[in-house]
Amino acid sequence: MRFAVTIFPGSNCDIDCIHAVEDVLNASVTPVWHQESDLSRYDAIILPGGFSYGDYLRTGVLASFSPVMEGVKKAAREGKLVIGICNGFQILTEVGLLPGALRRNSRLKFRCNFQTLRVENARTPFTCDYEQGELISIPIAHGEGNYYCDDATLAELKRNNQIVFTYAGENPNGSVSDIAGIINREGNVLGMMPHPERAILDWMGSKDGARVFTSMLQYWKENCGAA
Amino acid sequence: MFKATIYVTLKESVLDPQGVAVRGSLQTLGYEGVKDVRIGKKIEVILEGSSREEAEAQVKEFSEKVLSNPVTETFTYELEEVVSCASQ
Amino acid sequence: MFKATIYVTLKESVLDPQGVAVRGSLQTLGYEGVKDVRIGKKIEVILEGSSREEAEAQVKEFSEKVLSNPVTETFTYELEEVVSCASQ
Amino acid sequence: MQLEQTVKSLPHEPSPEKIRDQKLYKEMGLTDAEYEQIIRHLDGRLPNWTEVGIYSVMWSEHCSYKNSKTLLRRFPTQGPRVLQGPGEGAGVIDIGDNQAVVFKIESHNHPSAVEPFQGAATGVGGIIRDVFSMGARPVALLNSLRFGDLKNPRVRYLFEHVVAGIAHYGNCIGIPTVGGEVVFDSSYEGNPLVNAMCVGILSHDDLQKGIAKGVGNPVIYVGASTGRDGIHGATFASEELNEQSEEKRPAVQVGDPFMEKLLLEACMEMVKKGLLLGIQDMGAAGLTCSSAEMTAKGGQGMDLNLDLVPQRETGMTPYEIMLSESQERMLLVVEKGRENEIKEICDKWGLPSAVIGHVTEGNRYRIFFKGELVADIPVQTLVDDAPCYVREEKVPAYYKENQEVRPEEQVAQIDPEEALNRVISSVNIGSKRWVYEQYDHMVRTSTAVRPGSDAAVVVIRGTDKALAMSTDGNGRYVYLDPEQGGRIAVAESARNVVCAGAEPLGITDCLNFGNPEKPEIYWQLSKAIDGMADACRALDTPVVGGNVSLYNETKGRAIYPTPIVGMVGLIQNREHITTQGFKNEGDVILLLGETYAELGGSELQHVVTGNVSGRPPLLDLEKERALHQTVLQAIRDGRVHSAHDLADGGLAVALAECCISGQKGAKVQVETTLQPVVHLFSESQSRVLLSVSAEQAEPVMALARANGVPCARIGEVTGDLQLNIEVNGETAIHRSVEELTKLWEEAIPCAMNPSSDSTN
Ligand SMILES: Nc1ncnc2c1ncn2[C@@H]1O[C@H](COP(=O)(O)OP(=O)(O)O)[C@@H](O)[C@H]1O
Ligand SMILES: [Mg+2]
Repeated sequence: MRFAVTIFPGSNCDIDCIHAVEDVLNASVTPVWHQESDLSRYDAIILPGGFSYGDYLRTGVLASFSPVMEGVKKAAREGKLVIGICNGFQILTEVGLLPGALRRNSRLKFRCNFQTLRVENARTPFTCDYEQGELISIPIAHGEGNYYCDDATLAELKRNNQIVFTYAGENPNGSVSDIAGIINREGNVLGMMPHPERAILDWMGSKDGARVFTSMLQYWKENCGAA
Repeated sequence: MFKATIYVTLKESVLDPQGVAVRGSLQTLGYEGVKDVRIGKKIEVILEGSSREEAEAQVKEFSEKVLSNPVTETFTYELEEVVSCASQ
Repeated sequence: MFKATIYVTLKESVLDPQGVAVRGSLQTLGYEGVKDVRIGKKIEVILEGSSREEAEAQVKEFSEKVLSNPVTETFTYELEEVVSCASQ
Repeated sequence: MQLEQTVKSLPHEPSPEKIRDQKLYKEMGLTDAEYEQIIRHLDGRLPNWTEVGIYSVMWSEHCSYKNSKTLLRRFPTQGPRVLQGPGEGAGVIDIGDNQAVVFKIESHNHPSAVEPFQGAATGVGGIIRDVFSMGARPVALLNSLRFGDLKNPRVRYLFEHVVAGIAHYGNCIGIPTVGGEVVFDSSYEGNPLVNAMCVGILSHDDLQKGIAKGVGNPVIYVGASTGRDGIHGATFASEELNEQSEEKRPAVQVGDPFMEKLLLEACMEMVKKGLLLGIQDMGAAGLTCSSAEMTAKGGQGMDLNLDLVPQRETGMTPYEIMLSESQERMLLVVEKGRENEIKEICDKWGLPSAVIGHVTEGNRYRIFFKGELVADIPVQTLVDDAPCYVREEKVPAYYKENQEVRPEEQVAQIDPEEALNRVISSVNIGSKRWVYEQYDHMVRTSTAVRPGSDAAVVVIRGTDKALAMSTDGNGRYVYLDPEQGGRIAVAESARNVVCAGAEPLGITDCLNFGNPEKPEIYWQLSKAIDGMADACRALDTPVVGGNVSLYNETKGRAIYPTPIVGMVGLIQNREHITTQGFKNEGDVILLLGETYAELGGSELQHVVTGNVSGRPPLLDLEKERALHQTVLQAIRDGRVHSAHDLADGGLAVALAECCISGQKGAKVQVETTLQPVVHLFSESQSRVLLSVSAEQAEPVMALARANGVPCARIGEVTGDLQLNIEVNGETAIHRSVEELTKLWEEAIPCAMNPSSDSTN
């Protein structure tokens, strides 16, 4: 399975995502500069966290116009796996691959800590290695993770089981329905604020994030992988 | 040369935590008459354009596509012609 | 009831990294006519006050003390009387 | 004699004669004698406005260390592992495998006092540039902060915005902020301290220097364009704060961490490609300081053409361009012919870049503007020949008076449990989560020990190694006795990294003091340096870099003299990483070191009397060294489950912290001839708490005996979440860990939200 990690000016979790793919899956992973638009060689695309374009104007907005996003949109249409983590999630909403928007944390402060999440949908390509309803511990680190959508969209997310992760216990940012991560209707584009790549080895304090990556590999093997 | 001023504000239905925080601190500081605060952006763009129509079309387009997010925000703009402009 | 609109902008000599980044993006998106972008705030405050004078004095005061940072920003404001106001 | 162009004065600027007659140089912080000196350096020619500006910033305390240089020579700066001592952007210490650690601390006190958010943010940006200009990849940030009393709303504003500014910069650029310290004391009321430290990792072959050499080689400007921001920041940082400081506010710059991220990545690419001959950050005194220092170091001359400098404002004068402290800029010297390779990298990252001059033969530092020569200075007079002052020292009256004070009598009436409640809920001892939760401390996925333990630990990918790091400095101790306080600052930071399982490698220091022209202040500075230097020698931790921040005064009142020590230690094997929290029920608690009646400058004294007085704890460097050897050996032998040094708040607080961090209880019995409260809250130095499994207790005690370190078995870890301390057979403290945790965690949030708390 071949992974791509997109790099925008200001991305800073790109290297962490690359390491996570290497450490957890020992799979091939390629950094892709924001000016490339051909992603046809890859089976899965990771939009990493960070502060693309300094988070200026609105988080994710300036990156959403990069050439590489054309490639991401195409990959998404073709049913390839796309995951946006933190800033990557923000970019996916700005570009319209996921509904809603991420707004400033309700307490107006950046927040970094381990957070308990509930796996609300363990039947996605990104969560099939988790148990339905399982509680996991993964760090967050964001100032704008407050997920917002209107009531109609929320109802639809619920109806289609598109809410994948919620904050169990304290909601750190004021997001509607405690949403921490959502998936598109087709089920191949995931956005999440917590950082699974920061919880993959024992010394990191939790290994619960590793299964986001193993899930993707497993799904790919079962559905697309010839090898 | 034109100067466009774009005001991007949150939709009525969207809570503005920053506005709420500012209202709170104004009230604690003794400005008890303050009932509501909403915070938006004021974006000034200097642009060249051969005509007012062309400039206006551009401003409308990039305000909608880039400067505001339709999920949470709305915008208005003003456009004026400016004679000379010092900025490079 | 009054509605004050306060515009807070960066002083001329103060770097506006946000504006610079937005200008760059607009230019790459094909809006090559864009020469300069500066980003400020628009703050709407609904306040009660017995008179226009009193309201204006308050607005001036808290704009200076709270809403803007005199080190880097300047502000202007507009004040209008509003008849009724839906906000709580 | 070669054809000489004459130096021009620009029409709208004060003429050289006017500068002399009206003593305009004084406004820039130069004295009459210094001005006379400049004229001698220029062979009798009167300097023009630009030249006076250049001299004034180069000779400011911030750039020239004129008041501290002679004292700083007392520091040991050499060691077998030191690859680069003081004098470059940052110090460099070998850590084996062709790798080195690069680190430096710097103050941004004055800018943060007038504009806390941007002041703190740009402080972080500056220190990061210092580290990557050495060719190192920055891997961690720390910060050391001092504020006044949080009851004052202005102090709350400063604290809130300083923390937000640090968070803004570090989070955005993607370097984890892994540690630091915050202390509140009214002595910092009008003059907060904001010291930022950056740690990087380097391959030996990538080591860079700030040097300009090779006649004809181009000088290249990279990064943000120049504006009028921060003109005279270096001079500003070298003055006392007063009402006029508010008017100097344009001196505050706005940081752009996004730009710096691009600059960082571009420079890393240039380093990896081996393109650079010299590189230096444009920090304090901007283009002037970087280009002059590089030129002086290279022993050559330089011509700069200011018309080529990227500018974001129109109509800037040479004076303004030379003195601007716009952020996120680097100055490079490369081999002639490689300009395009640099430009390609800059273009890829979307960074402005321009060739603005070249290295010349001789020693002239020449500035051209619109075809005119506007400055022509023998470059070594800016750097090597800067003035240097040895000031008068005088023992302050308070120091003599303090001889008589008996702090243990001041606290004798307090019940130990009451004392613990008050100390644990003081903002100085209480949890700093409110602060570090705003910092991304995990980005780069290498943070093995997050904030909340003695030292932070960052692993080095691809090796078994890790780095432990800590910043420490106790201004109260230094105030009460600068020499002891200086020793303690070094010893405590070393102890912190030792407790994490690391061997201390070296330090960087930031000397935050008052006005050195006052003899009592100069005495504090001189004695503190003596103490620090002693400790560095005894603990084998050379000083590889640092920063001096003087004139930290408001309305004539100085802050507590506050040297901050940034220590880095090497953990050979990740397995040795140790944290402070108790781990297992049934583990034995060992106390290493001795306890005396030492409460001068202690947190308990401060909480009880609202002040500090007396003498601080004494530090015996031999004992300290033996303690470190013992703890480190025990950890490396795999015998230790937790280690925590005893610092502010003494034994009682250390035990409480071990319980809180590990969410365990402890049952402790101590025997002492001191009063219980004195014993439990004394801040005697050279003490560490270990918890070990029952089988390991005896071997560790034997190791301690062999090293001559007193070691007592004082109790055990329990699962019941109660902290129970008996002194001489009687219960002195019995508190639930849950309650203690709450008091400790709420301290800062409560203080920041005073409306919810009406007591005191
Ligand atoms: N300004 C800060 N930034 C980041 N972490 C901090 C800051 N202040 C304190 N911390 C963290 O909180 C913990 C406790 O700090 P402190 O009580 O000063 O420790 P110690 O006394 O052992 O030096 C440490 O892990 C420290 O790194
Ligand atoms: Mg400690």
